[in-house]
Amino acid sequence: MTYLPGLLDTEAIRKDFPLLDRTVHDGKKVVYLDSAATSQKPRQVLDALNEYYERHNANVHRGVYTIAEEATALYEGARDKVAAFINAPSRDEVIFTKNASESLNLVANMLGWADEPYRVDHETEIVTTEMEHHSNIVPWQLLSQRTGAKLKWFGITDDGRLDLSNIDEIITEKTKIVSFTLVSNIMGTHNPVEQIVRRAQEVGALVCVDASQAAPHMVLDVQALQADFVAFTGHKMVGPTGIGVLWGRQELLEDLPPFLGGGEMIETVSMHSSTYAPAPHKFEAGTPPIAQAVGLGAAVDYLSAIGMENIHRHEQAITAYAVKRLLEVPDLRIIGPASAEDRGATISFTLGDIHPHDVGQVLDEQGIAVRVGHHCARPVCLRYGIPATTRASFYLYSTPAEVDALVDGLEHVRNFFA
Amino acid sequence: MTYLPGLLDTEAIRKDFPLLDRTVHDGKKVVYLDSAATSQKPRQVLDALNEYYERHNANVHRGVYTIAEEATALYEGARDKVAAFINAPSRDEVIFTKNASESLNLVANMLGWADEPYRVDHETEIVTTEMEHHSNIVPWQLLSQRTGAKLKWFGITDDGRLDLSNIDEIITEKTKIVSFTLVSNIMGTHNPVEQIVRRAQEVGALVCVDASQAAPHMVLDVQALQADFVAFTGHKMVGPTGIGVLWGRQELLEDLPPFLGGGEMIETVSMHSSTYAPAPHKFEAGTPPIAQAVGLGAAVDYLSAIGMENIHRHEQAITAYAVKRLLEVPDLRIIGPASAEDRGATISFTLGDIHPHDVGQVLDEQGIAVRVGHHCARPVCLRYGIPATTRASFYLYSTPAEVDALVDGLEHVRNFFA
Amino acid sequence: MYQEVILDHYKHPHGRGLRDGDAEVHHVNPTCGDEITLRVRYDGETIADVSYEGQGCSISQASASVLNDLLVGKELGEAQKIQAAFLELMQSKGQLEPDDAMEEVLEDAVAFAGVSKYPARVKCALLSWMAWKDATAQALSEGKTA
Amino acid sequence: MYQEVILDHYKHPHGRGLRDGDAEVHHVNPTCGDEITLRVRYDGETIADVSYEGQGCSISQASASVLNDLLVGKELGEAQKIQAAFLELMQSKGQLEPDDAMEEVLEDAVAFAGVSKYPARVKCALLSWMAWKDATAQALSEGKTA
Ligand SMILES: Cc1ncc(COP(=O)(O)O)c(C=O)c1O
Ligand SMILES: Cc1ncc(COP(=O)(O)O)c(C=O)c1O
Repeated sequence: MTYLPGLLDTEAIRKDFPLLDRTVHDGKKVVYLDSAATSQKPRQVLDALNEYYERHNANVHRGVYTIAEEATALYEGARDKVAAFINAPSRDEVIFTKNASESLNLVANMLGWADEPYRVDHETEIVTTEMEHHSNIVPWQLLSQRTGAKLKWFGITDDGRLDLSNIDEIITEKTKIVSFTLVSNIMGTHNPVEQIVRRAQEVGALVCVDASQAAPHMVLDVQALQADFVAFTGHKMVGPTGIGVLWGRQELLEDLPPFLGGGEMIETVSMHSSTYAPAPHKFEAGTPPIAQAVGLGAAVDYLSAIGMENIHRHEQAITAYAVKRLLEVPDLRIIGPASAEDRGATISFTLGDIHPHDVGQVLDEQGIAVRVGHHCARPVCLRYGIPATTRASFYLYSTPAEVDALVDGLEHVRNFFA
Repeated sequence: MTYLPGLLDTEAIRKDFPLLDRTVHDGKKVVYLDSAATSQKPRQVLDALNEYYERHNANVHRGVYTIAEEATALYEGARDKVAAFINAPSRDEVIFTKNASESLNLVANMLGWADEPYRVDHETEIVTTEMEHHSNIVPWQLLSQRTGAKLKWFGITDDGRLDLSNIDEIITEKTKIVSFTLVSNIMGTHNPVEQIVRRAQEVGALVCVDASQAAPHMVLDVQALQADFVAFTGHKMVGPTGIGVLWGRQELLEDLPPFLGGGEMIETVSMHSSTYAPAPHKFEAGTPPIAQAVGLGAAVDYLSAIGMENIHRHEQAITAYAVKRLLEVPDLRIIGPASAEDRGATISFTLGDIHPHDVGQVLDEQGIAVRVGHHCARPVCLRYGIPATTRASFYLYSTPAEVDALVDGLEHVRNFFA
Repeated sequence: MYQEVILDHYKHPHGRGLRDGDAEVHHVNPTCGDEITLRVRYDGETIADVSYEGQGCSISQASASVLNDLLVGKELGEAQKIQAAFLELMQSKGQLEPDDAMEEVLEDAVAFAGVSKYPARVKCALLSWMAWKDATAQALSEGKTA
Repeated sequence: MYQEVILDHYKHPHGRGLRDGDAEVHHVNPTCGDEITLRVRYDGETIADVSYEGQGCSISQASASVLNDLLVGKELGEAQKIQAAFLELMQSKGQLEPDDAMEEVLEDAVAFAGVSKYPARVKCALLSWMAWKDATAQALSEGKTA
């Protein structure tokens, strides 16, 4: 077995993840290299879900009976855990949504319906980047169409970094909001938050950080980021599907209008008018994803017990090894940073002119699960003039042996289509 | 044991629901009478969730590897099950949301951003009723505020029915949308769909039916309803939290604009513009609640195996018995229909001038879980000049013995505060 | 949680009814619909009256009655100490065992210790206290007290 | 799923390139970014040419090549039957065992039977066929065929 400094005890960790024992195609053990799409779930998270449903299931916030009090305590307790995980100044700044996409749409809609000074309208500008997941592009396109605000974006350099050379022209006095990803979901690039935040603050623009690919993999400290909003999603960080988070600065959440209306988000309702509960409840209409929040709380506990710094170190080791080994494969071209510096454990590549679909399919026959396509970041593919990439992404349970399996698999793909 | 014709074999059914074995307050068996807030979950649904996470967990729609194909088949298979459950003409008319509240907000927002002939603007009117859950009031208030459309509503009669005497003045040529609940979540009232739909069709208004309290309890046939949209929520129908449904007529879903933007809902994205996938995907931005949809599929299987007609009959029997027994309690006043006709298994009441909070608390001490408050239907409380009610709601696992426990418990409450 | 003292205050509330005041507030507990309208009257630094009307459960009603008992006639500073002590007790999640010192300050209000175990009811107990705090701030800002 | 026949068509596509046509369409498979531009030319009821250009996986490329083989020279009605048969095969989820009758109609295209087991790839195989159908409808509506 390949020894790399910084690796976690994956043998122990993998025992927590039932799916990693799956076999496909007549007994081939799954090599799961698609954690950037969604992570696998440890037993501890599934236990928390079952425990919730079997013993404490009730609707939250409105019951005086024991089980309802328990359910409320579990749900709100999950909020405390998430707040601590991201070092939020206040638990009331943590809003539960269904996924990161809803979180980002929530920000866009709040700003569209806001009063001054936050209001996005036809005299203002919105800034994003060419490196974004569609979920951080389309909400802003919709907002731009609906308000007349101009949408601008940063381009990407040849080696997969944000091109900030024209930052002063892109972010101007007209900019109301700058929304960008902390870590690219297609190239793994880590983006320079500080420089963008500094410029945004200079012109008085708000900053929204899409941390969907960061929260699972590194220490996420919303205070250190100095952003105004931070969005991420539970299913990529060993949590359940159906739960996302939006963190927002308290005074903004107080000032901004609600988005979805309904039960739970109100203070008082009459047919003529309604008033709204304070944040975070103002932004949580209807019965929330209760079990999923509880599951996310358990996920955060799981990650914290291992330690986000240790997870990050593990992934850095794996990434360095994977970059090195992949570059040994003839005709393989990495799309994005071709080193292990300032990047996450997500590596996209092309393999000669073999279409990624074919690469993925032939790898699957060997039990290797990678993702192929545009990875919901089609502008990146357009930028590099390619239809799609093959993407391998690693997580705390990934091993050097799995990197080796991938490299062997790619050799087989090349022979197959030669 | 009280024998009532039409009862289900609750002894067998209750074995499927682990929570019903819970005890509280030093060994008191829980008498769960809050299914209108959320239902308990059978083992079969929890098994489906675990099976999904342990063996088939992957992101959907985008993977060519085996597990991703399995996850997609499970997720889309759940859509087939739900479509069959509500007799939808096409599976593509079933949109998964996070809860009924999102479903209703989705309708309101589609209409707010629509082109003619659907567009809601300051020259048009929106109709709802005084009997709605806040989730079917606030979205329309927000739409009205944001577009200038006038919000109108049907009142309620003294005995808890919709007052349709002025239907021709309420629903007019200006009406674009009529949104009302099929079954009241506070009074249990079944509303006369046909009459409302007929009038709406006369003036060319769309009809949205909030079936959150209907789908769990009776045969729901969207074609028979003749509505344009039908919303409901998974957690009230033995499904998981974090999943809701919006059914909409295909041609409407084709014509209407998207709401949330992001991954999954697009056809193609460039920085300059995007096109959208056909429904239902157009309305499902981001990673959907995959496991929760699978769980809802299992819930629908569970309910269908027992039979919605049988469940309805069971609840009718329980309701008739409960109404009769409750009316024996001195000073008890039922808010809503005081008979078992045209009503569901949800009964609200006041008990002299003992505040519902106190009623609920003292019942809880006996293990009896009822809900107290305005049940997210504050206009109903205002209508009857009461601050709150105590609400007992029954489901397929409820027994006559639990009705008896409630009645005994209420006697104890009366003595306690006498 | 239903101590005899609480039930007594509920059944026979002290100082209920609206009388003249320097400031009036209306507070609502959105989860349950409990409402209170409360007025404070100051005589210099001294609380001359706290009058109130409202609807709500035994806990919120009894708590308003106890508040009237405890605060009327007190100096503002002392009243604030009592309010802080009550708040601390209610936020204790049942972990605070009232001792003699606390009983000295809170008198009948120590009976609410048990309520602190029930998060949904804590708001009921605090409703009138929050209203009092708010009304006092209002009276202060309008310069009604010294 | 990668039958020798499929790989052959992929490596040596038949009729690739854009030539004159009566109608042109551009289709995209949004899940994977496969694209095809396809033209049809009719000579009365007869398909005189199907020319195409595009990028995509072996399945979508081979499928376009097979389509060119099968449809060029056929009468419209017959071509539609072939298209329907291919569609049925692709939607069979691996349940349809190609028999002689089917092989008669679909020739090389029966090699795609295995692809029908992979829902994500079915769209790849159908991309050119859907484009052909669309282009034909367009040509028809413009009265280019008899
Ligand atoms: C009639 C009715 N409509 C809508 C809702 C909202 O459902 P959810 O809270 O799941 O969004 C509920 C229940 O809470 C309800 O009873
Ligand atoms: C960078 C980034 N942003 C946003 C999202 C959207 O997350 P979700 O699909 O959970 O809404 C994803 C993942 O899909 C992502 O990788």
